[in-house]
Amino acid sequence: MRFDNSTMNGLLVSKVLDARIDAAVAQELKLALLQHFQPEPQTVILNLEAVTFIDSSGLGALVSVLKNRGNGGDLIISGSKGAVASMFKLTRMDKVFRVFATTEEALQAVSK
Amino acid sequence: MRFDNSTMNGLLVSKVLDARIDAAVAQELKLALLQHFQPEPQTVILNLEAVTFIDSSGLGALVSVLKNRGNGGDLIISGSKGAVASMFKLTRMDKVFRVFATTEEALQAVSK
Amino acid sequence: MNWIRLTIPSELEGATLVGQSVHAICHHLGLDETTVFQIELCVVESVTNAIRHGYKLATGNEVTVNLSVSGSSVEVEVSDDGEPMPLDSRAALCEGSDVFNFDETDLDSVPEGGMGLQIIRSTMDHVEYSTDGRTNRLRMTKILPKAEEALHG
Amino acid sequence: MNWIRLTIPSELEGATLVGQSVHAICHHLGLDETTVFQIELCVVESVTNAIRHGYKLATGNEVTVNLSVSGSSVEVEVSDDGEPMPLDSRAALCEGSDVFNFDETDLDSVPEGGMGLQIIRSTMDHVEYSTDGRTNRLRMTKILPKAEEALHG
Ligand SMILES: Nc1ncnc2c1ncn2[C@@H]1O[C@H](COP(=O)(O)OP(=O)(O)O)[C@@H](O)[C@H]1O
Ligand SMILES: Nc1ncnc2c1ncn2[C@@H]1O[C@H](COP(=O)(O)OP(=O)(O)O)[C@@H](O)[C@H]1O
Repeated sequence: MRFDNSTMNGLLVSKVLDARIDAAVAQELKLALLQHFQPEPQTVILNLEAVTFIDSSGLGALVSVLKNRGNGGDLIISGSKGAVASMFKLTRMDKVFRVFATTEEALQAVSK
Repeated sequence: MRFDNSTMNGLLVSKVLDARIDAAVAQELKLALLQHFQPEPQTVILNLEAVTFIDSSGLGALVSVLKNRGNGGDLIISGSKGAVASMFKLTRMDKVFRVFATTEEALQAVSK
Repeated sequence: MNWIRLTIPSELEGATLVGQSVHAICHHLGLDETTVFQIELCVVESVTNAIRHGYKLATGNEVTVNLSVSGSSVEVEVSDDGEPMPLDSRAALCEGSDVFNFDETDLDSVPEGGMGLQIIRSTMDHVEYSTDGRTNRLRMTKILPKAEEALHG
Repeated sequence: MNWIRLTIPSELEGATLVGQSVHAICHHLGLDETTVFQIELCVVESVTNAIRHGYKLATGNEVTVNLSVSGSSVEVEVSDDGEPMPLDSRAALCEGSDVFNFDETDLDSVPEGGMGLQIIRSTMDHVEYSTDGRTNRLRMTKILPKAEEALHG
Protein backbone atom coordinates (compact mmCIF):
# COMPACT_ATOMS: atom_id res chain seq x y z
CA MET A 1 0.00 0.00 0.00
CA ARG A 2 1.05 3.56 -0.58
CA PHE A 3 0.69 6.37 1.96
CA ASP A 4 1.50 10.04 1.98
CA ASN A 5 2.57 10.86 5.54
CA SER A 6 2.95 14.46 6.66
CA THR A 7 2.94 16.47 9.89
CA MET A 8 0.23 19.11 10.29
CA ASN A 9 -0.15 21.21 13.46
CA GLY A 10 2.27 18.75 15.05
CA LEU A 11 0.03 15.78 14.23
CA LEU A 12 0.73 12.89 11.88
CA VAL A 13 -1.65 12.89 8.90
CA SER A 14 -1.44 9.67 6.91
CA LYS A 15 -3.19 9.77 3.55
CA VAL A 16 -3.99 6.44 1.92
CA LEU A 17 -3.06 6.70 -1.78
CA ASP A 18 -4.62 3.40 -2.92
CA ALA A 19 -8.25 3.41 -4.00
CA ARG A 20 -9.22 0.14 -2.32
CA ILE A 21 -8.89 -1.21 1.22
CA ASP A 22 -9.94 -4.85 1.13
CA ALA A 23 -8.88 -8.30 2.34
CA ALA A 24 -5.86 -8.38 0.01
CA VAL A 25 -4.26 -5.39 1.74
CA ALA A 26 -5.91 -5.33 5.21
CA GLN A 27 -3.00 -6.96 7.02
CA GLU A 28 -0.48 -4.66 5.36
CA LEU A 29 -2.58 -1.60 6.32
CA LYS A 30 -2.80 -2.74 9.92
CA LEU A 31 0.95 -3.27 10.27
CA ALA A 32 1.77 0.04 8.56
CA LEU A 33 -0.56 1.97 10.89
CA LEU A 34 0.50 0.19 14.09
CA GLN A 35 4.07 1.39 13.48
CA HIS A 36 2.91 4.96 14.07
CA PHE A 37 2.05 4.05 17.69
CA GLN A 38 5.53 2.68 18.42
CA PRO A 39 7.48 3.43 20.53
CA GLU A 40 5.16 6.28 21.64
CA PRO A 41 1.38 6.34 21.07
CA GLN A 42 0.27 9.51 19.27
CA THR A 43 -2.77 10.94 17.50
CA VAL A 44 -2.91 9.86 13.86
CA ILE A 45 -5.35 11.28 11.34
CA LEU A 46 -6.03 8.73 8.62
CA ASN A 47 -7.10 10.59 5.47
CA LEU A 48 -9.33 8.35 3.35
CA GLU A 49 -10.34 10.90 0.71
CA ALA A 50 -8.66 8.94 -2.10
CA VAL A 51 -10.27 5.65 -1.04
CA THR A 52 -13.33 4.61 -3.05
CA PHE A 53 -13.93 1.15 -1.59
CA ILE A 54 -13.51 -0.51 1.82
CA ASP A 55 -14.78 -3.95 2.85
CA SER A 56 -15.26 -5.58 6.27
CA SER A 57 -11.66 -6.83 6.32
CA GLY A 58 -10.41 -3.29 5.79
CA LEU A 59 -12.65 -1.93 8.53
CA GLY A 60 -11.60 -4.79 10.82
CA ALA A 61 -7.96 -3.78 10.33
CA LEU A 62 -8.80 -0.21 11.40
CA VAL A 63 -10.65 -1.47 14.50
CA SER A 64 -7.68 -3.64 15.37
CA VAL A 65 -5.37 -0.61 15.17
CA LEU A 66 -7.75 1.40 17.36
CA LYS A 67 -7.76 -1.40 19.95
CA ASN A 68 -3.96 -1.70 19.95
CA ARG A 69 -2.98 1.96 19.72
CA GLY A 70 -1.84 2.22 23.35
CA ASN A 71 -2.63 4.74 26.06
CA GLY A 72 -2.82 8.33 24.84
CA GLY A 73 -2.94 7.38 21.18
CA ASP A 74 -5.86 7.95 18.82
CA LEU A 75 -6.78 7.00 15.25
CA ILE A 76 -9.04 9.60 13.67
CA ILE A 77 -10.69 9.24 10.26
CA SER A 78 -10.97 12.11 7.78
CA GLY A 79 -12.21 12.51 4.22
CA SER A 80 -14.40 9.42 4.05
CA LYS A 81 -17.17 9.85 1.51
CA GLY A 82 -19.44 7.84 -0.82
CA ALA A 83 -19.08 4.10 -0.44
CA VAL A 84 -16.52 4.47 2.34
CA ALA A 85 -18.75 6.73 4.45
CA SER A 86 -21.67 4.32 3.82
CA MET A 87 -19.60 1.42 5.14
CA PHE A 88 -18.75 3.25 8.37
CA LYS A 89 -22.45 3.95 8.83
CA LEU A 90 -23.69 0.48 7.85
CA THR A 91 -21.37 -1.16 10.39
CA ARG A 92 -21.88 1.56 13.04
CA MET A 93 -18.13 2.21 13.01
CA ASP A 94 -18.92 5.93 12.64
CA LYS A 95 -19.84 5.69 16.35
CA VAL A 96 -16.55 4.00 17.25
CA PHE A 97 -14.09 6.24 15.41
CA ARG A 98 -13.98 10.01 15.44
CA VAL A 99 -14.88 10.73 11.82
CA PHE A 100 -14.50 14.13 10.10
CA ALA A 101 -15.43 15.24 6.61
CA THR A 102 -12.02 16.85 6.03
CA THR A 103 -8.55 16.70 7.51
CA GLU A 104 -8.86 20.42 8.34
CA GLU A 105 -11.92 19.77 10.50
CA ALA A 106 -10.18 16.87 12.19
CA LEU A 107 -7.15 19.08 12.96
CA GLN A 108 -9.35 21.85 14.34
CA ALA A 109 -11.32 19.45 16.57
CA VAL A 110 -8.17 17.86 17.95
CA SER A 111 -6.40 21.19 18.57
CA LYS A 112 -9.23 22.44 20.80
CA MET B 1 -27.96 5.53 -28.51
CA ARG B 2 -28.33 9.02 -27.22
CA PHE B 3 -27.42 12.18 -29.12
CA ASP B 4 -27.53 15.87 -28.40
CA ASN B 5 -28.39 17.58 -31.70
CA SER B 6 -28.07 21.34 -32.06
CA THR B 7 -27.63 23.92 -34.80
CA MET B 8 -24.48 26.07 -34.73
CA ASN B 9 -23.66 28.63 -37.41
CA GLY B 10 -26.46 27.03 -39.41
CA LEU B 11 -24.80 23.60 -39.26
CA LEU B 12 -26.07 20.48 -37.51
CA VAL B 13 -23.80 19.43 -34.64
CA SER B 14 -24.65 15.97 -33.35
CA LYS B 15 -22.97 15.07 -30.07
CA VAL B 16 -22.81 11.38 -29.16
CA LEU B 17 -23.73 11.07 -25.48
CA ASP B 18 -22.84 7.39 -25.04
CA ALA B 19 -19.28 6.52 -24.05
CA ARG B 20 -18.92 3.52 -26.36
CA ILE B 21 -19.41 2.99 -30.09
CA ASP B 22 -19.05 -0.71 -30.77
CA ALA B 23 -20.70 -3.59 -32.64
CA ALA B 24 -23.73 -3.59 -30.33
CA VAL B 25 -24.71 -0.06 -31.39
CA ALA B 26 -23.01 0.38 -34.80
CA GLN B 27 -26.14 -0.30 -36.85
CA GLU B 28 -28.22 2.05 -34.71
CA LEU B 29 -25.58 4.79 -35.06
CA LYS B 30 -25.51 4.38 -38.82
CA LEU B 31 -29.28 4.63 -39.20
CA ALA B 32 -29.52 7.62 -36.87
CA LEU B 33 -26.84 9.53 -38.78
CA LEU B 34 -28.14 8.65 -42.25
CA GLN B 35 -31.44 10.34 -41.35
CA HIS B 36 -29.64 13.68 -41.24
CA PHE B 37 -28.89 13.38 -44.97
CA GLN B 38 -32.56 12.84 -45.88
CA PRO B 39 -34.31 14.34 -47.73
CA GLU B 40 -31.49 16.88 -48.32
CA PRO B 41 -27.75 16.13 -47.83
CA GLN B 42 -26.10 18.63 -45.47
CA THR B 43 -22.89 19.09 -43.51
CA VAL B 44 -23.02 17.30 -40.16
CA ILE B 45 -20.40 17.71 -37.44
CA LEU B 46 -20.25 14.59 -35.30
CA ASN B 47 -18.92 15.54 -31.87
CA LEU B 48 -17.17 12.54 -30.28
CA GLU B 49 -15.77 14.28 -27.19
CA ALA B 50 -17.84 12.12 -24.81
CA VAL B 51 -16.85 8.88 -26.53
CA THR B 52 -14.06 6.92 -24.85
CA PHE B 53 -14.08 3.78 -26.99
CA ILE B 54 -14.72 2.95 -30.64
CA ASP B 55 -14.08 -0.38 -32.38
CA SER B 56 -13.85 -1.36 -36.06
CA SER B 57 -17.63 -1.89 -36.30
CA GLY B 58 -18.22 1.64 -35.04
CA LEU B 59 -15.70 3.09 -37.49
CA GLY B 60 -17.24 0.98 -40.29
CA ALA B 61 -20.63 2.53 -39.54
CA LEU B 62 -19.13 6.03 -39.88
CA VAL B 63 -17.48 5.10 -43.20
CA SER B 64 -20.79 3.74 -44.43
CA VAL B 65 -22.50 7.03 -43.59
CA LEU B 66 -19.75 8.97 -45.36
CA LYS B 67 -20.20 6.81 -48.48
CA ASN B 68 -23.99 7.20 -48.46
CA ARG B 69 -24.29 10.85 -47.46
CA GLY B 70 -25.28 12.03 -50.94
CA ASN B 71 -24.01 14.87 -53.10
CA GLY B 72 -23.18 18.06 -51.21
CA GLY B 73 -23.32 16.40 -47.81
CA ASP B 74 -20.38 15.91 -45.44
CA LEU B 75 -19.71 14.12 -42.17
CA ILE B 76 -17.04 15.87 -40.13
CA ILE B 77 -15.55 14.54 -36.90
CA SER B 78 -14.80 16.74 -33.89
CA GLY B 79 -13.58 16.19 -30.36
CA SER B 80 -12.00 12.77 -30.85
CA LYS B 81 -9.24 12.14 -28.33
CA GLY B 82 -7.44 9.36 -26.48
CA ALA B 83 -8.45 5.89 -27.61
CA VAL B 84 -10.85 7.28 -30.23
CA ALA B 85 -8.20 9.47 -31.86
CA SER B 86 -5.79 6.50 -31.79
CA MET B 87 -8.35 4.35 -33.62
CA PHE B 88 -8.77 6.91 -36.41
CA LYS B 89 -4.99 7.02 -36.80
CA LEU B 90 -4.42 3.24 -36.58
CA THR B 91 -6.98 2.60 -39.33
CA ARG B 92 -5.93 5.69 -41.38
CA MET B 93 -9.49 6.97 -41.16
CA ASP B 94 -8.03 10.32 -40.05
CA LYS B 95 -7.09 10.69 -43.74
CA VAL B 96 -10.63 9.85 -44.90
CA PHE B 97 -12.68 12.09 -42.62
CA ARG B 98 -12.08 15.73 -41.90
CA VAL B 99 -11.15 15.52 -38.22
CA PHE B 100 -10.93 18.52 -35.84
CA ALA B 101 -9.87 18.69 -32.20
CA THR B 102 -12.92 20.75 -31.22
CA THR B 103 -16.33 21.56 -32.65
CA GLU B 104 -15.35 25.25 -32.71
CA GLU B 105 -12.40 24.50 -35.00
CA ALA B 106 -14.62 22.37 -37.23
CA LEU B 107 -17.18 25.22 -37.47
CA GLN B 108 -14.46 27.74 -38.32
CA ALA B 109 -12.95 25.53 -41.01
CA VAL B 110 -16.33 24.84 -42.61
CA SER B 111 -17.42 28.50 -42.55
CA LYS B 112 -14.33 29.61 -44.48
CA MET C 1 -27.41 -9.78 -22.89
CA ASN C 2 -28.30 -10.44 -19.28
CA TRP C 3 -25.45 -12.29 -17.65
CA ILE C 4 -21.69 -12.52 -17.31
CA ARG C 5 -19.61 -15.07 -15.44
CA LEU C 6 -16.29 -14.25 -13.81
CA THR C 7 -13.90 -16.91 -12.55
CA ILE C 8 -10.84 -16.20 -10.42
CA PRO C 9 -8.18 -18.23 -8.64
CA SER C 10 -8.50 -18.69 -4.88
CA GLU C 11 -6.28 -15.76 -3.93
CA LEU C 12 -7.35 -12.66 -2.06
CA GLU C 13 -6.29 -10.38 -4.89
CA GLY C 14 -8.84 -12.20 -7.02
CA ALA C 15 -11.57 -10.73 -4.82
CA THR C 16 -10.20 -7.28 -5.60
CA LEU C 17 -10.28 -7.88 -9.35
CA VAL C 18 -13.71 -9.44 -9.39
CA GLY C 19 -15.04 -6.57 -7.26
CA GLN C 20 -13.67 -4.01 -9.69
CA SER C 21 -15.05 -5.89 -12.66
CA VAL C 22 -18.50 -6.16 -11.13
CA HIS C 23 -18.36 -2.45 -10.34
CA ALA C 24 -17.49 -1.59 -13.96
CA ILE C 25 -20.19 -3.88 -15.32
CA CYS C 26 -22.96 -2.65 -13.03
CA HIS C 27 -21.94 0.94 -13.67
CA HIS C 28 -22.09 0.31 -17.41
CA LEU C 29 -25.54 -1.23 -17.07
CA GLY C 30 -26.73 2.09 -15.71
CA LEU C 31 -27.32 1.10 -12.07
CA ASP C 32 -27.13 4.02 -9.64
CA GLU C 33 -23.91 4.47 -7.64
CA THR C 34 -25.41 3.23 -4.35
CA THR C 35 -26.67 0.00 -5.88
CA VAL C 36 -23.35 -0.52 -7.71
CA PHE C 37 -21.47 -0.19 -4.42
CA GLN C 38 -23.87 -2.52 -2.58
CA ILE C 39 -23.47 -5.26 -5.18
CA GLU C 40 -19.70 -4.82 -5.37
CA LEU C 41 -19.47 -4.98 -1.57
CA CYS C 42 -21.49 -8.20 -1.28
CA VAL C 43 -19.51 -9.82 -4.11
CA VAL C 44 -16.23 -8.92 -2.42
CA GLU C 45 -17.42 -10.14 1.01
CA SER C 46 -18.66 -13.48 -0.30
CA VAL C 47 -15.72 -14.14 -2.63
CA THR C 48 -13.32 -13.31 0.22
CA ASN C 49 -15.21 -15.77 2.44
CA ALA C 50 -15.04 -18.51 -0.19
CA ILE C 51 -11.26 -18.03 -0.51
CA ARG C 52 -10.57 -17.66 3.23
CA HIS C 53 -13.05 -20.08 4.78
CA GLY C 54 -14.16 -22.33 1.90
CA TYR C 55 -10.63 -22.98 0.60
CA LYS C 56 -8.73 -21.94 3.75
CA LEU C 57 -6.51 -19.80 1.50
CA ALA C 58 -5.22 -22.87 -0.39
CA THR C 59 -4.27 -21.78 -3.91
CA GLY C 60 -5.05 -23.68 -7.09
CA ASN C 61 -8.83 -23.52 -6.66
CA GLU C 62 -11.47 -21.39 -8.38
CA VAL C 63 -14.29 -19.10 -7.30
CA THR C 64 -17.01 -18.20 -9.78
CA VAL C 65 -19.31 -15.19 -9.78
CA ASN C 66 -22.40 -15.28 -11.93
CA LEU C 67 -24.00 -11.89 -12.42
CA SER C 68 -27.38 -11.65 -14.08
CA VAL C 69 -29.41 -8.54 -14.54
CA SER C 70 -33.04 -8.00 -15.44
CA GLY C 71 -34.94 -4.74 -15.53
CA SER C 72 -36.07 -5.20 -11.96
CA SER C 73 -33.27 -6.99 -10.12
CA VAL C 74 -29.65 -8.10 -10.08
CA GLU C 75 -28.83 -11.65 -9.12
CA VAL C 76 -25.35 -12.69 -8.02
CA GLU C 77 -24.31 -16.26 -7.40
CA VAL C 78 -20.92 -16.95 -5.84
CA SER C 79 -19.85 -20.58 -6.01
CA ASP C 80 -16.86 -22.56 -4.81
CA ASP C 81 -15.89 -26.21 -4.39
CA GLY C 82 -14.41 -25.81 -0.91
CA GLU C 83 -15.69 -26.53 2.59
CA PRO C 84 -19.39 -25.79 2.93
CA MET C 85 -20.46 -23.05 5.33
CA PRO C 86 -21.10 -24.31 8.91
CA LEU C 87 -24.76 -24.45 9.91
CA ASP C 88 -24.52 -21.60 12.41
CA SER C 89 -23.09 -19.33 9.71
CA ARG C 90 -25.91 -20.27 7.34
CA ALA C 91 -28.37 -19.32 10.08
CA ALA C 92 -26.57 -15.99 10.62
CA LEU C 93 -26.71 -15.38 6.88
CA CYS C 94 -30.43 -16.07 6.60
CA GLU C 95 -31.76 -14.89 9.95
CA GLY C 96 -29.24 -12.16 10.74
CA SER C 97 -26.76 -11.78 13.58
CA ASP C 98 -26.26 -9.11 16.25
CA VAL C 99 -22.65 -8.38 15.32
CA PHE C 100 -23.45 -4.66 14.88
CA ASN C 101 -25.36 -4.34 18.17
CA PHE C 102 -22.11 -3.69 20.01
CA ASP C 103 -21.74 -1.09 22.75
CA GLU C 104 -19.90 1.74 21.03
CA THR C 105 -18.61 3.06 24.40
CA ASP C 106 -16.89 -0.26 25.10
CA LEU C 107 -14.10 -0.72 22.54
CA ASP C 108 -13.59 -4.34 23.56
CA SER C 109 -17.10 -5.16 22.33
CA VAL C 110 -16.46 -3.75 18.83
CA PRO C 111 -15.92 -6.56 16.28
CA GLU C 112 -12.72 -6.89 14.21
CA GLY C 113 -14.28 -9.65 12.08
CA GLY C 114 -17.42 -11.69 11.61
CA MET C 115 -19.12 -8.77 9.85
CA GLY C 116 -19.31 -10.09 6.27
CA LEU C 117 -22.41 -12.27 6.45
CA GLN C 118 -24.41 -9.62 8.29
CA ILE C 119 -23.36 -7.00 5.73
CA ILE C 120 -24.62 -9.28 2.96
CA ARG C 121 -27.83 -10.03 4.79
CA SER C 122 -28.65 -6.38 5.50
CA THR C 123 -27.64 -5.12 2.05
CA MET C 124 -29.32 -7.69 -0.17
CA ASP C 125 -33.06 -8.25 -0.54
CA HIS C 126 -32.87 -12.02 -0.69
CA VAL C 127 -30.10 -14.48 0.23
CA GLU C 128 -30.03 -18.22 -0.35
CA TYR C 129 -27.32 -20.75 0.42
CA SER C 130 -27.11 -24.26 -0.98
CA THR C 131 -24.55 -27.02 -1.33
CA ASP C 132 -24.72 -30.31 -3.23
CA GLY C 133 -21.77 -31.90 -1.46
CA ARG C 134 -19.38 -30.59 -4.10
CA THR C 135 -20.27 -27.06 -5.10
CA ASN C 136 -21.44 -24.42 -2.62
CA ARG C 137 -23.60 -21.60 -3.94
CA LEU C 138 -24.48 -18.33 -2.30
CA ARG C 139 -27.22 -16.64 -4.29
CA MET C 140 -28.03 -13.00 -3.57
CA THR C 141 -30.77 -10.86 -5.07
CA LYS C 142 -30.88 -7.08 -5.11
CA ILE C 143 -34.14 -5.48 -6.18
CA LEU C 144 -33.42 -2.37 -8.19
CA PRO C 145 -34.59 0.94 -6.66
CA LYS C 146 -36.93 1.74 -9.56
CA ALA C 147 -38.63 -1.67 -9.34
CA GLU C 148 -38.99 -1.25 -5.57
CA GLU C 149 -40.62 2.13 -6.06
CA ALA C 150 -43.14 0.68 -8.49
CA LEU C 151 -43.90 -2.02 -5.93
CA HIS C 152 -44.24 0.05 -2.77
CA GLY C 153 -44.40 3.70 -3.84
CA MET D 1 -3.31 -13.53 -8.57
CA ASN D 2 -2.44 -13.57 -12.26
CA TRP D 3 -5.56 -14.51 -14.19
CA ILE D 4 -9.28 -13.97 -14.50
CA ARG D 5 -11.75 -15.68 -16.81
CA LEU D 6 -14.84 -13.94 -18.17
CA THR D 7 -17.65 -15.78 -19.90
CA ILE D 8 -20.49 -14.12 -21.77
CA PRO D 9 -23.44 -15.23 -23.88
CA SER D 10 -23.13 -14.97 -27.67
CA GLU D 11 -24.76 -11.55 -27.95
CA LEU D 12 -23.08 -8.38 -29.18
CA GLU D 13 -23.77 -6.57 -25.92
CA GLY D 14 -21.64 -9.23 -24.26
CA ALA D 15 -18.64 -7.88 -26.16
CA THR D 16 -19.38 -4.45 -24.67
CA LEU D 17 -19.47 -5.82 -21.13
CA VAL D 18 -16.40 -7.94 -21.46
CA GLY D 19 -14.52 -5.00 -22.99
CA GLN D 20 -15.44 -2.77 -20.07
CA SER D 21 -14.48 -5.45 -17.56
CA VAL D 22 -11.11 -6.03 -19.20
CA HIS D 23 -10.56 -2.27 -19.21
CA ALA D 24 -11.33 -2.02 -15.48
CA ILE D 25 -9.12 -5.00 -14.66
CA CYS D 26 -6.12 -3.84 -16.71
CA HIS D 27 -6.47 -0.35 -15.32
CA HIS D 28 -6.52 -1.73 -11.78
CA LEU D 29 -3.40 -3.79 -12.51
CA GLY D 30 -1.59 -0.52 -13.18
CA LEU D 31 -1.12 -0.85 -16.95
CA ASP D 32 -0.74 2.48 -18.77
CA GLU D 33 -3.77 3.91 -20.58
CA THR D 34 -2.47 3.11 -24.07
CA THR D 35 -1.86 -0.54 -23.25
CA VAL D 36 -5.23 -0.80 -21.51
CA PHE D 37 -6.97 0.53 -24.63
CA GLN D 38 -5.01 -1.78 -26.95
CA ILE D 39 -5.94 -4.87 -24.95
CA GLU D 40 -9.58 -3.78 -24.59
CA LEU D 41 -9.77 -3.15 -28.35
CA CYS D 42 -8.37 -6.55 -29.31
CA VAL D 43 -10.66 -8.31 -26.83
CA VAL D 44 -13.69 -6.50 -28.25
CA GLU D 45 -12.68 -7.21 -31.88
CA SER D 46 -12.09 -10.91 -31.28
CA VAL D 47 -15.15 -11.47 -29.07
CA THR D 48 -17.30 -9.65 -31.65
CA ASN D 49 -15.85 -11.92 -34.36
CA ALA D 50 -16.58 -15.06 -32.35
CA ILE D 51 -20.19 -13.97 -31.87
CA ARG D 52 -20.73 -12.72 -35.43
CA HIS D 53 -18.71 -15.20 -37.49
CA GLY D 54 -18.10 -18.15 -35.14
CA TYR D 55 -21.71 -18.39 -33.93
CA LYS D 56 -23.34 -16.42 -36.77
CA LEU D 57 -25.17 -14.40 -34.11
CA ALA D 58 -27.02 -17.48 -32.84
CA THR D 59 -27.82 -16.96 -29.15
CA GLY D 60 -27.47 -19.59 -26.44
CA ASN D 61 -23.71 -20.04 -26.90
CA GLU D 62 -20.78 -18.82 -24.83
CA VAL D 63 -17.56 -16.93 -25.48
CA THR D 64 -14.77 -17.06 -22.92
CA VAL D 65 -11.97 -14.59 -22.36
CA ASN D 66 -8.98 -15.68 -20.34
CA LEU D 67 -6.80 -12.80 -19.20
CA SER D 68 -3.46 -13.52 -17.58
CA VAL D 69 -0.92 -11.01 -16.57
CA SER D 70 2.73 -11.35 -15.63
CA GLY D 71 5.22 -8.60 -14.90
CA SER D 72 6.33 -8.50 -18.53
CA SER D 73 3.26 -9.33 -20.64
CA VAL D 74 -0.49 -9.73 -20.84
CA GLU D 75 -1.94 -12.80 -22.48
CA VAL D 76 -5.52 -12.93 -23.70
CA GLU D 77 -7.20 -16.06 -25.01
CA VAL D 78 -10.63 -15.78 -26.62
CA SER D 79 -12.36 -19.10 -27.14
CA ASP D 80 -15.63 -20.22 -28.68
CA ASP D 81 -17.23 -23.47 -29.80
CA GLY D 82 -18.55 -22.12 -33.10
CA GLU D 83 -17.35 -22.34 -36.70
CA PRO D 84 -13.57 -22.24 -36.95
CA MET D 85 -11.97 -19.34 -38.78
CA PRO D 86 -11.50 -19.93 -42.53
CA LEU D 87 -7.90 -20.53 -43.60
CA ASP D 88 -7.56 -17.24 -45.47
CA SER D 89 -8.62 -15.33 -42.35
CA ARG D 90 -6.07 -17.22 -40.27
CA ALA D 91 -3.44 -16.20 -42.82
CA ALA D 92 -4.57 -12.56 -42.63
CA LEU D 93 -4.38 -12.76 -38.84
CA CYS D 94 -0.85 -14.16 -38.78
CA GLU D 95 0.73 -12.59 -41.86
CA GLY D 96 -1.23 -9.35 -42.03
CA SER D 97 -3.54 -7.94 -44.69
CA ASP D 98 -3.49 -4.76 -46.75
CA VAL D 99 -6.94 -3.57 -45.63
CA PHE D 100 -5.48 -0.23 -44.47
CA ASN D 101 -3.48 0.37 -47.66
CA PHE D 102 -6.52 1.98 -49.27
CA ASP D 103 -6.36 5.10 -51.43
CA GLU D 104 -7.69 7.82 -49.12
CA THR D 105 -8.64 10.00 -52.12
CA ASP D 106 -10.94 7.25 -53.45
CA LEU D 107 -13.80 6.82 -51.00
CA ASP D 108 -14.95 3.63 -52.71
CA SER D 109 -11.70 1.94 -51.74
CA VAL D 110 -12.12 2.71 -48.03
CA PRO D 111 -13.21 -0.40 -46.06
CA GLU D 112 -16.43 -0.56 -44.05
CA GLY D 113 -15.46 -3.91 -42.51
CA GLY D 114 -12.77 -6.55 -42.55
CA MET D 115 -10.59 -4.42 -40.26
CA GLY D 116 -10.71 -6.44 -37.04
CA LEU D 117 -8.06 -9.07 -37.73
CA GLN D 118 -5.58 -6.52 -39.04
CA ILE D 119 -6.17 -4.33 -35.98
CA ILE D 120 -5.41 -7.31 -33.74
CA ARG D 121 -2.35 -8.25 -35.76
CA SER D 122 -0.86 -4.74 -35.75
CA THR D 123 -1.70 -4.05 -32.08
CA MET D 124 -0.57 -7.28 -30.44
CA ASP D 125 3.00 -8.56 -30.28
CA HIS D 126 2.11 -12.18 -30.89
CA VAL D 127 -1.03 -13.86 -32.24
CA GLU D 128 -1.81 -17.57 -32.42
CA TYR D 129 -4.93 -19.36 -33.62
CA SER D 130 -5.80 -22.98 -32.96
CA THR D 131 -8.82 -25.23 -33.13
CA ASP D 132 -9.29 -28.80 -31.94
CA GLY D 133 -12.45 -29.45 -33.92
CA ARG D 134 -14.61 -28.25 -31.03
CA THR D 135 -13.11 -25.21 -29.35
CA ASN D 136 -11.42 -22.42 -31.28
CA ARG D 137 -8.81 -20.36 -29.47
CA LEU D 138 -7.31 -17.04 -30.42
CA ARG D 139 -4.35 -16.32 -28.20
CA MET D 140 -2.88 -12.82 -28.17
CA THR D 141 0.18 -11.58 -26.31
CA LYS D 142 0.99 -7.97 -25.52
CA ILE D 143 4.47 -7.26 -24.22
CA LEU D 144 4.30 -4.54 -21.59
CA PRO D 145 6.12 -1.28 -22.43
CA LYS D 146 8.51 -1.55 -19.49
CA ALA D 147 9.53 -5.09 -20.41
CA GLU D 148 10.04 -4.03 -24.02
CA GLU D 149 12.28 -1.19 -22.91
CA ALA D 150 14.46 -3.54 -20.91
CA LEU D 151 14.72 -5.81 -23.95
CA HIS D 152 15.48 -3.26 -26.66
CA GLY D 153 16.38 0.00 -24.97
N1 LIG E 1 -17.90 -19.37 2.02
C1 LIG E 1 -17.75 -19.85 3.28
N2 LIG E 1 -17.37 -21.13 3.46
C2 LIG E 1 -17.22 -21.62 4.72
N3 LIG E 1 -17.44 -20.91 5.83
C3 LIG E 1 -17.83 -19.64 5.73
C4 LIG E 1 -18.02 -19.04 4.44
N4 LIG E 1 -18.44 -17.78 4.64
C5 LIG E 1 -18.50 -17.58 5.97
N5 LIG E 1 -18.13 -18.70 6.64
C6 LIG E 1 -18.10 -18.85 8.13
O1 LIG E 1 -18.89 -17.82 8.69
C7 LIG E 1 -18.11 -17.00 9.58
C8 LIG E 1 -18.58 -15.54 9.51
O2 LIG E 1 -18.25 -14.98 8.25
P1 LIG E 1 -18.19 -13.41 8.07
O3 LIG E 1 -19.40 -12.83 8.69
O4 LIG E 1 -17.99 -13.11 6.64
O5 LIG E 1 -16.94 -12.91 8.91
P2 LIG E 1 -15.39 -13.28 8.83
O6 LIG E 1 -15.12 -13.76 7.45
O7 LIG E 1 -14.70 -11.99 9.15
O8 LIG E 1 -15.15 -14.34 9.86
C9 LIG E 1 -16.69 -17.22 9.14
O9 LIG E 1 -15.77 -16.98 10.18
C10 LIG E 1 -16.70 -18.68 8.71
O10 LIG E 1 -16.59 -19.53 9.81
N1 LIG F 1 -13.92 -15.96 -34.70
C1 LIG F 1 -14.11 -16.15 -36.03
N2 LIG F 1 -14.72 -17.28 -36.47
C2 LIG F 1 -14.92 -17.47 -37.79
N3 LIG F 1 -14.55 -16.59 -38.75
C3 LIG F 1 -13.93 -15.47 -38.40
C4 LIG F 1 -13.69 -15.19 -37.02
N4 LIG F 1 -13.06 -13.99 -36.96
C5 LIG F 1 -12.94 -13.57 -38.23
N5 LIG F 1 -13.45 -14.43 -39.11
C6 LIG F 1 -13.49 -14.28 -40.60
O1 LIG F 1 -12.50 -13.31 -40.96
C7 LIG F 1 -13.11 -12.20 -41.64
C8 LIG F 1 -12.40 -10.89 -41.30
O2 LIG F 1 -12.63 -10.54 -39.94
P1 LIG F 1 -12.40 -9.06 -39.43
O3 LIG F 1 -11.09 -8.58 -39.95
O4 LIG F 1 -12.55 -9.03 -37.95
O5 LIG F 1 -13.53 -8.18 -40.12
P2 LIG F 1 -15.12 -8.27 -40.08
O6 LIG F 1 -15.49 -8.96 -38.82
O7 LIG F 1 -15.55 -6.84 -40.12
O8 LIG F 1 -15.51 -9.04 -41.32
C9 LIG F 1 -14.56 -12.23 -41.24
O9 LIG F 1 -15.40 -11.62 -42.18
C10 LIG F 1 -14.81 -13.74 -41.10
O10 LIG F 1 -15.06 -14.30 -42.36
